[in-house]
Formats: sequence, C-alpha cells, structure tokens
Amino acid sequence: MLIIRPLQDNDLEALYAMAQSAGKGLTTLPADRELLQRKIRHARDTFDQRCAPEAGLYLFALEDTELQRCVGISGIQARVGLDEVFYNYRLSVTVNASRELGVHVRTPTLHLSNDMTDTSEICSLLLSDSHRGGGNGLLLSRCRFMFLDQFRRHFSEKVFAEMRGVSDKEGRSPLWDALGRQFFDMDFTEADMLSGLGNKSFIAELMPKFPIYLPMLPDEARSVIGRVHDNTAPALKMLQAEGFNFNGMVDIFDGGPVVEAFVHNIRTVRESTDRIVMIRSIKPAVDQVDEQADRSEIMVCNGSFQNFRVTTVPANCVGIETISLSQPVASALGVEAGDRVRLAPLKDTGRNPTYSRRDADHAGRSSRG
Amino acid sequence: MLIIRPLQDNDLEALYAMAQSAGKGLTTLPADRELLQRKIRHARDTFDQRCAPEAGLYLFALEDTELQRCVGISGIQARVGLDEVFYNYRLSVTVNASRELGVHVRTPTLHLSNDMTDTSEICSLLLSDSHRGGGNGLLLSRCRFMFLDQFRRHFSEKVFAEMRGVSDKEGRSPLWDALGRQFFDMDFTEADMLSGLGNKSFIAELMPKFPIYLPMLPDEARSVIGRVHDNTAPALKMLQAEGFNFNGMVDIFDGGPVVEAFVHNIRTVRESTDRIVMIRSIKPAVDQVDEQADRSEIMVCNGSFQNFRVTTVPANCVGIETISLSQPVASALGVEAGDRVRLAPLKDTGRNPTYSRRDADHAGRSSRG
Amino acid sequence: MWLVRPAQPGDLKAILALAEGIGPRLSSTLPRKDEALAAKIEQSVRAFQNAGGTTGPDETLRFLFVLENTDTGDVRGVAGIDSSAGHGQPFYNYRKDALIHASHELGVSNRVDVLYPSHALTGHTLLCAFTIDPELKGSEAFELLSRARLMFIASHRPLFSDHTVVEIQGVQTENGEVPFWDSLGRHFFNMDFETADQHSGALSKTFIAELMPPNPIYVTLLTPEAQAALGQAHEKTRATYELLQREGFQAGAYLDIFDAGPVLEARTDSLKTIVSSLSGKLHGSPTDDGERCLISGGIQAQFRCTVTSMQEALTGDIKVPVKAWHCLGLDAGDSVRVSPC
Amino acid sequence: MWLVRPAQPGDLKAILALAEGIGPRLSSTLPRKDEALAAKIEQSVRAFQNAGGTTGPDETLRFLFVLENTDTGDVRGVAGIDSSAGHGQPFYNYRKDALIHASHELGVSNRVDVLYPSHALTGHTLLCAFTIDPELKGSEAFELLSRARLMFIASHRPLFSDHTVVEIQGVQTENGEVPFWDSLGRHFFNMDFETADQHSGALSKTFIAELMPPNPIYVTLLTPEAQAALGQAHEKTRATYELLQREGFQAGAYLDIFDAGPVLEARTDSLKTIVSSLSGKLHGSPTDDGERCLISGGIQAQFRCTVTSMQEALTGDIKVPVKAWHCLGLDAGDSVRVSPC
Repeated sequence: MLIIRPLQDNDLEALYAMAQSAGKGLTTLPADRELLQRKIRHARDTFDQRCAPEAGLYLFALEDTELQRCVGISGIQARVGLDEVFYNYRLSVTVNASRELGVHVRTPTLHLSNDMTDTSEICSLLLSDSHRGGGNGLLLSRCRFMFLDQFRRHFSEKVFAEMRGVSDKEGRSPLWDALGRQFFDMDFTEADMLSGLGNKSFIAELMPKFPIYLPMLPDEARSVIGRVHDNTAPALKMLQAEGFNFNGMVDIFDGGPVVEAFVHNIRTVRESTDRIVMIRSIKPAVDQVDEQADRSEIMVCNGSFQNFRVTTVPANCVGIETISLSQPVASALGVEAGDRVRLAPLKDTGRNPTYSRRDADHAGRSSRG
Repeated sequence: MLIIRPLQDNDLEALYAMAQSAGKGLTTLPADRELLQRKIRHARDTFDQRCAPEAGLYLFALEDTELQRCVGISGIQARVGLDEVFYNYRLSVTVNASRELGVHVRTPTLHLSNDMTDTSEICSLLLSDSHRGGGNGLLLSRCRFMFLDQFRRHFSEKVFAEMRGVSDKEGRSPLWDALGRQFFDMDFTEADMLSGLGNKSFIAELMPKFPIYLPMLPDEARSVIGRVHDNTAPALKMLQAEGFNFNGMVDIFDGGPVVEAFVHNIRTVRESTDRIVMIRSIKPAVDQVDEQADRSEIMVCNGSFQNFRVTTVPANCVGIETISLSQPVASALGVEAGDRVRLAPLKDTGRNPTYSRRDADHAGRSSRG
Repeated sequence: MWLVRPAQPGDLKAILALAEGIGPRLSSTLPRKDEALAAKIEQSVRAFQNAGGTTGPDETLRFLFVLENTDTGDVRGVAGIDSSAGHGQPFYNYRKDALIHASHELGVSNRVDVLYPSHALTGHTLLCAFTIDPELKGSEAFELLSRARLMFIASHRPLFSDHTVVEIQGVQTENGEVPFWDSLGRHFFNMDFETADQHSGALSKTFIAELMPPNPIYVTLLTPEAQAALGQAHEKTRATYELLQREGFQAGAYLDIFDAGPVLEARTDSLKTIVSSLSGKLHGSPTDDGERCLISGGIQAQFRCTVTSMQEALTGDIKVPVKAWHCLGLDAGDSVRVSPC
Repeated sequence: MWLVRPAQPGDLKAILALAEGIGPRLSSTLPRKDEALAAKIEQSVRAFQNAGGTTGPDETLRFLFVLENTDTGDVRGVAGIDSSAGHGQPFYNYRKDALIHASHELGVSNRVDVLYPSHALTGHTLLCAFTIDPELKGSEAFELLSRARLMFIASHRPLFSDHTVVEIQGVQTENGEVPFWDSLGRHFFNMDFETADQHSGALSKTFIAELMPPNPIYVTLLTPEAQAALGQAHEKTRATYELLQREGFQAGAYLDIFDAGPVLEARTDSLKTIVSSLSGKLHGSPTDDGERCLISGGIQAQFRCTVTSMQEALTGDIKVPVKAWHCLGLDAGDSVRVSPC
C-alpha cells in the first residue's frame, strides 16, 4: 500500500537519495544532508506543533508500506518571506501613447516585487524513479490540497507554486545570462544554489531595483519569461488542471512562472466531500458498479493534523453517505467505523459515482454564437 | 414590463436626466449632452457592427415598456487603453529586511501600472430614482454578464470594474489631497472630469512615475486606498457576490478599488443554462411549484448580438428542458416557440428549481478541525 | 567680409537651402519646412525686438543669427541661442550616474551605470541650431558664427542664464543608424531616429513626456554599440567640439536622450569669449595689420559681429579698419566689444 | 603648543572621553565602544604604516589624527580622513534633482524635486570623524585640527582622490528629533535615528542596502519639517561649515541619507590649504613674531602639524621659532610645508 504521512526523522537517507538523483533544478531540496536534516526537523516541529502553524513547513512523505520506505515527498510552506525577503519579478505592461503622433506602444516590463510575501507555497515535490506512474505523482501533489482544505486557517487564502524555468543541459538559463549575470557576475547554478540555501541578502545587495524593459533584452531571454522547463511541463499541466493560473509573477533568476490559486477554487478542494467509514471484510462484487467507474481511484484522508494520512481506494468503495474500507486501509488511515473521512477523485476521469450529479448541470450546455 | 435592450439614439434625454441627477462621481457619464450623444453613437456603431466588436462600447438600456422610456443604463467597454493610456496604481508591498539587525519591514507601495490595458470593463451603471428597488439594479448589472457569456470572444478573459473611491460631500478626496494635488495642482473634481472626458495625456505629463511609499502619506489618505464610497458599497457587494475580487489595483486619483473576475468564474455565467421556449396562454397553477421558488425571478435572454434582450420571469416558468413564456414576453425577447434562450437566477435566493442539484453536493459538508 | 547678424524673414530660402545641404541631424533645432522655419525666424525677430524690454529670465527668447558674406550677400551659416532651454517645458536629458552594487558577504562590488531621465538643465541658456556651409568648416567664419553668439550674450547678459549648454550630435553610422536610439528609444517611440528628431524640433515636447520610458535605464542592458556611443560626439562635430572646449565648455554627466551625444556645460560668466571681451569706443585704423579679433556692436536687432584686425585697444579705444565700421553699421565713437580670435 | 599627530593605541581613553562629551551624531564615523574604537585606531596605525607603500587608490586607508596639547599631553580633539569613501562598499547619499512635470495642453509646469539614491561619491576622499573639545571651537587649535588633514593630503597626494567630500550634520531639534529621519528613514529602518546612526558607524553597510528604499523619493511627500531640513546644516556645525567653505568646499546636490545634512564637495587640488601651501627647508627664527601659519613635516607615521608664527618664506627657507621644531620632531634643514592661517 502507498500512503501519505508527515515526513519523519528516519526518512533522511531516502530523501537524500531522491535529492541526489533529482540533481539541479530543485533548489528547495538540494542534496545536502545537513540542510535536509534541518528541513525534516522543521517539518517535525510543525506537525508536533512546536512552532506556530502559520510559520510551519509541512512535508509529506509517500510511504510504500511493503518496502517500509519513503518513496516520495511533497510540501507546503505555510508562509514565504517571513525571515527573509521573497523576490519575484512581476511581468507588467508599460503603455506609452501619443495621440498627436498616433503612436501607441506597449512595453512588457519586469518589476521587482515582494508581493508573494506571506503567501503559502506548495513546493518540494520529489518522487523516486521506482515509483513513477500509476498516479503516485498526482497523489503526492494533490494530498497537499486535501491538507490545505482541512486546515485552511493555517494558510493564506491564495497559494502558489514556483515552476522551474527554462535552462539548457549545462544549466545555462537564457534570462540569467541576459539579466542576472550582468549584475551578479556568477553562474546561474551558483546564484540559484545561494538563493536555495536561504542566503538571500545578496539579492537585496546586487539585484537591479528599477524596472527592466523587456525590449532591451535579447529575444532568447524574453521568450523564456513565464515559460517552464520541459521537465516541469507535466507538473504545470497538473497544477493548471487543479485550477492554478499564471498571473504574471516569475522567478527573478530563470523567469519560470509562479502559478497561483485561491484555496477555495482548487479542484481537489472543490470536489472534496465527506463520507462515514464502514469496515468491510470482502471485496465489493464487480457488478455493483459500472465498468468505467471501476477503474478510477479516490483519495481518502483522515482529519488529523499530527497524524495526517492519505491513501487511495477504488471508486466503487464509495457509497452515497458512506465509504467502505478494508481493515488494513482503515488502520493505515487511523480511522474506525463511524469516523468521518474526506475524499476527492485522484484523476480527472471525467465522471465518477461521487460527482456525477454535479456534472449533469453542464450536460445541456450547447455552443451558441 | 421591464426589458434590457441596446441603447438607442432616442434615449439621449432620459440618459441626460439620469446623469444630471447622479451628479459627481460618475465620471464615465457626465451630464454633457454632446458627450452622451457621442457615447450613444459609439454604442450604436458597436451593436450595428460598424466597429470591431473588440473595440466596442456596449451600452444597455433598461426600458419600461409601459412608459416607453429608458429608466436605466449599464455598459461594457470591450477593451480599455486602446487609444489612450489607462492608468491604475497597483497596491504592492516592498519588503526590506536585515537578518543581521533583526529588522523586517513591509512597506505598502503604490506602483503606477497600465496592466488593465486591453481588459474589458463593466461600467456606467445608472438607474432612474423612480425605478430603484425590486431587483432592477441587479438586472441592469447582471444582464451584462449574460451578454459577456454569450459573446465571450469579443471580450477579454478577465473583466473588471472601477469602484468609486472615498470622497466627502464637497467632493474632496483624501488620497487626492495627499498625493495627486501635490503634482497636479488642481481639485479632484477637475482632474476627475478631465480624465472622464478622455483627455488623459495630462496624466502622462504630470503624474509621478516612481513608486509611492504609503508610510509617507497621512493616515487619512492611506486609509482610503482600496475603499469604496459609501454610496458604492451596495454595488461592490453585488459584484463580490458575483465573484469579483479586489486584487490590488486602485484608482490613481481617489484610491477606489478595481474589482476583477474571470468571465468563467462570474456567478451569472456559471449559473446560466439553456432552455427551449414554449409559449403558454394561461398562467401556471400555483400548486405546480413549491412556495419558495415561486417568489424568485429568473433572467431570460435571447442570443442576438444586434437585438440583445433580457427580461425577468418567475422561476416557476422554468421546466427541466423548457421555459414557458407568455406571448408578450416572448415577443419582447424576440423569440418563438422552439427557440433556445439562456437563463440565470436574478437574485441569490439560496435555492431555486433550476439549480438545486448543484447545491446538493455541498449539503453534506460538515465543519471539522 | 563675414558678418553675423539677426536672421530676417528674407533669409528663409537661404537657411532652408543650408539645412537641406547638411545631414538630417540639424532638424531637431532647425526645422526643414518652409512654414515651420518661417515661424522660427519670426520668433527670432520678435526675440530681438523684445531683448531690450522688461523681459524676465522666465520668458524664453529664441534668437537666430545668420552668417553673411557682405561682398556677395550670400547667407552661408546660421546659429541660435535659446535663452532658456526647454522654453517653459522640460528640457530632456539622460544623466549618467553610477550605483555600487556590493555584497559584503560575497565580497563582490559592482559598479552599475544608470541613465536617469533628467530635466536638470531646463532653463539653462542653450546654444543651438549651428549650421554652416561645409566648405567653411574650421575657417575664421566658422569661429565667427559660433562665437558671435557669445558676443551677443556678453552684450545682453541679463537675458541669459548663469549656465550655458550645447548639445553635440552623437554617434551615427554611415548608413544612418544611431546605435543608442536603436537600443533604447526606438522601442518606446516606435519610429526611426530621424522621425523622432524631426518631431523634437517641430512640435511641443509633450510627445516626449508621453513616450519616453519614465524609469531609469541600466547601461549594461544596452547593446554594446549603444554603450560605446554614450557621451561620444559624432566625428563630424570635431571642429565644433574643439572650438567649444576652447571656450571652456566641458562634457559632464548629461547625454542627449535620442543619440546619447554629450551635452557640454559651462558657467556663462567663465566662457572665454565673455571673460576676454573688452568694450570700447570705435576708432579708425589706417592699416589692415594687427591682431585678428571678433568685434561686435549694436544692441538687440541692430546687433552685428564680424572679424577684423585690430591695431590697438589701449585706453578703451578700439582701432579697426573703416570697412569694419561699415560692416557693423557703426561710426567712430560708437560702443563696440572685441574679443581676440 | 597644539600638535596634530597620528592617533596611537594609547589615545583610546582620551578619544572615548571626547566622543562621550559630544552629542550622539559623531558616532557614525567614530564608534563609542572601547573595542570598536580600538579597532579603528589600529586600522589607522596600519594606514599610516602603509601610506608610503605601493597602495593603489583602490585600497582604502582610514587615517585618524589627534589634537594634543604638548604642554599637558592632553588629547583634546580627533579628526579623520578616509582615502576612499565607502571603502569598497557603496557610499550612500541622496542626490537632489528636479524633474519638470509640464502639460502643454493645460499650460501647467511644475518643478518636482526628487531624491535619488546615489553612490556617486563612492571612492572620493572623505574628511570625517571631526571631534573637538567644545571649549576650543573657533580657536586656532580648531582650525589646526581640521586643516592638518589637508596638510597631510598635500604631502601624500597620490594616496587620495581628485575629489574630497565632507558630510555635515543635518537638522536635529533640541529634544533629539531628526525631521528628515522621522519623515523617511524611520519607516524603512524601523529604528530611531541614533540607533541607525550607530549601526552606520559600527557595521558593514549591508544593512543600508537591505533596508533603504530603492526607489527615488518625491520631496513633496515629505513632511514640511523634513522638506525644510533638506541640505541644512545643524546650527552647531556653523564654525566647521564656515571653515570648510573658506577652504573651498561647496554644498552641491548630495545629502546625507539619514538626516539630509549637506555633503560638501571640492576638487582636492583646489582646496585652499593645498593650493596655498609651500614646501621648504626648516630654519630657525629668532622671534615669535610673524604671520601665523600651519606647518607640517614628516611623512606617514611621523607626520606632525602645528601652528606657529613664521617670519619669512623666501628662497624656500622657512623660518619658525625653534620650539616649533621640537613640536614637529624635526631639525634645521628638514623638509616642511607651510600654509597661512
């Protein structure tokens, strides 16, 4: 069984191995044992409520219960920019027009911004190569939204994710070469690493503070602003399906997009419903449900802060008021018969028993003109 | 009967009378016959497709068919900032922090922005005093969203409204006095009028271009940024209920908020459905529908661009696939039996026959922790 | 002889021909259309009329002088003075300044050059519109035309500001490309350099307020060609530049917003012509020998300036050949001002 | 006699006592903690040692001088020179400049004053840390302490920059309020003026880069009190200010970022002490009569400067009373430099 649970101290080696194989590009989780240890400690302090929930770092592990090993990780930082200054560029437009001359020019412009300060960030998604596919990435990503939904008061109304921007195989970023390097006099990877280590005062010291007019940058640099690295395209697609939008904020180094969503608009949150747990001893008969629904999986989570758990069950376990779980699954989730659990579909299968009524409203929608 | 239709040339006098009684504060429709005539002509060119739909000004009249007179107006400008430069301040935050000294300061900052350029604006809502109440304001406002929904391709994905900011009875704006006046050396009403007349190059010439750090402004000025005039509070509330949010953009003169929404998130749009017209000759029996639904009203619109019409009918006219309209209503809408019309509830009555299924999903939501 | 005198409506054709014979760059202060130029001459005529009045330093006077060959009557050059740069509107420049971006922790210290939009030279007296027949470049007539303006300033000092500035044409390639414009201005003005330059001469400067990017510009983001052009004078301007340097003009932090050419600055009262000029009474000299010098006389519309040889200048008596008297339209005993070449 | 000489570790207590006796403002260049001050003296000792070496203008030397009463051995004043302001980090100032906001159509033209963050004075030589027993203000000793630094610069000119600047304390009310700080800096630094000022003296300037608002500031949005304080010197600094003006220092466009006090600027080679100073050989004078002048001798750590009367200075011979020789630690025939008081 695969189950989501809070990260633990003994996950360090598994985490280190994953960080190592991820290589560059994941600046929030560099392959640095001491730093990872610090992150785990912060996460433990958060779940054990030794730090304010609003200042917490929520790291979730995907555990393979057979292997008894963490095979993936994902996280939420409750607030960014609390101890350090959090920078983005905001892609804005400057319009200059002269009616007298009939000239009207729009100049895309980057403004240095701290506007994401105090916002919750979803971050640090890593999945072991051995466990790619089968919706495990989705589970790791979307379990966070179930947590966000359950404990909204600890998070900001809006959450965001920074997506890795465009760079080549050698780690060269076109935007960095055209802009950052002019001011920092170092390689992108070095700057990115320094920034990832939380050492951000050099940004305040070296960063250009005045707006950057994009037409002054070479085409190659301009074209990557707001674009993601090819490796990150699937993650972006997943977040977009979840309701995240690009709203003009980009990374100051590589121009990667920030995508954001209001918690109440996130699909997982919108589609979540409650059910009462029933424990069953036998598998449901196949003919109880239609074939299509049979294949889809449902995420189920308990309502615990300290011992938060999520796993998936087949959709045909879900009834109108109840959900029937096997005893091992119920134990893994730490719930008993009669407890309330929360569920959401794992994949966007178009239709599943829990949600069919909602979709019906749209069935009559015809295209007109 | 009250019906929404495109504004016509002969509405000028009614419009002038409404503009006069509205007084200051409605800068897009000043009581100036020539200017109003120009607006009507622009609207006529738009509906008659003599100008590009994307550059159009869509002005709708609320006609009292008994009085044969326009008793209200509302509008959509398909794109702002096309011929002139459209300015806002963006309320942003500047964070300065020194870890060494343990100082972390957030400074709210106004940045001059042209970011609403090319966005659709809903504007110009005016209702004759004689017709206030009874949902007429709602109809005038929300009919625009039905139009937006039907002709989305002519509008931007996001639409916005500028809300009137705080000023006192004499028309003094605290933000203007603290900021604008320092640079423009004129009264708020004069600047507002100049701007309303479309003469905006003086803004480019006189406006401060560098960011304004709010702590440098007096409390009185700071406190009105993003706040609406008391008279505008109901309109703001209506738009918020419709799904519009304040996202940091404010008016450069009085600090009034800009509220914005993606078209697909607007409640009227989300709640709209299609029905086939049936013409009935007798009223439906009261016992056909439950009492609560009976009281609620439904907006119905046709699908015509040039002859767009909206009116309201009782909710009990709505069936599962059809809507039954009396012949006068069908005629007013310009539809016949078998035509498809679009409907949306006029008020947020919590529940109505058309939408009850959607709400059901949320019924099981319990509060947990 | 060569004579510098106020421009007259009758000089229109000759000035137009001159302006057409030269490159495009002049246009920013000298229009090339009949009507606009006629208006400019008319403005100058009014300025010379008003120059004796109660005009305060707030009102801009825009003087236009021509260089005439008195033997042939040909007009071979033109030059101007604006008493107050910007004439009531902002006078736009970039001010080049440096910020130091240093990180103590990283041990890095970078010098970051920035161009700030500036109006600091607004209201300074501006020498402008200098245009001369290329054949005369570097000649005595060339010097006369340029410096006659300073003789005029010396004789009408209260009309002018304490600082005087001159814009020098910046770098332009042989095929007409202006690297600074191509790297910066073109993106915002959406027109070619020549068009912008023409507008700058012909219209109100409102279009600059409307179209110029309001924020400072990082030099490092300009193209290398544009960076190289900052503060560089066009090679054709060498003679002018050197003459102005001898006068005491120096390039400072200010650059032209269109081509990044240098703006030369000087304290008006320190200019060599003004410091070295002497007033005296006109007397005849029997010979053509003597030191060459500029000599001017007459006020306002009667102002004339020429080059002559001068024999002595002791005791306030200035002895020059009588033909110079005629050229200046003066007689013995009239007040004149001289300055050595 | 009064003597100015390099500060020594043994001067620590005396300097500390001086700094404590004066207002808080000094601290920005003179720390008031034992340890920090000891480090600063140590830094100065090294600077005097290195002053003869191959040090280029890139390396900062931070000299500290004391004013000693040779009769009592008391130290009654201290003054410093930083060879390069900012010493490798930015030297922060505001540069006051004006933009013209004009609308042609409305016929409006407004002058908008703007404060730009500037590092333009980074690397200029900075006179700093001037502190003197209040009893001596305006006396000959006062002039000696201030100008001795210029005598040192004259004798060690290659170590210093072409421009020299001095920061003058700005307006502060009797109850310690600094109007400019209260209107601007306080909002961003979130500390009172004195704390910021102390940090500025004691730490690296990283905190300024981190906390100072990066964008230009509109003067019109400052409080009226802060606007009135722009470029105004604290009344207590009058004697210093006047002395520096006599030297040729002028207030320009630069202001202190904390209190908006003026930054005085001068071309190093134009400073009166440097221009007027003469080198010569030391000779005895039989009398105490003669013109009062500063006299200095010795290089690097041996540098000494005092005030004496001088009888003649013809033919390069400088005749001063023998007690001045002793004070300078020199003998007949040694090279000295004099400059009239």
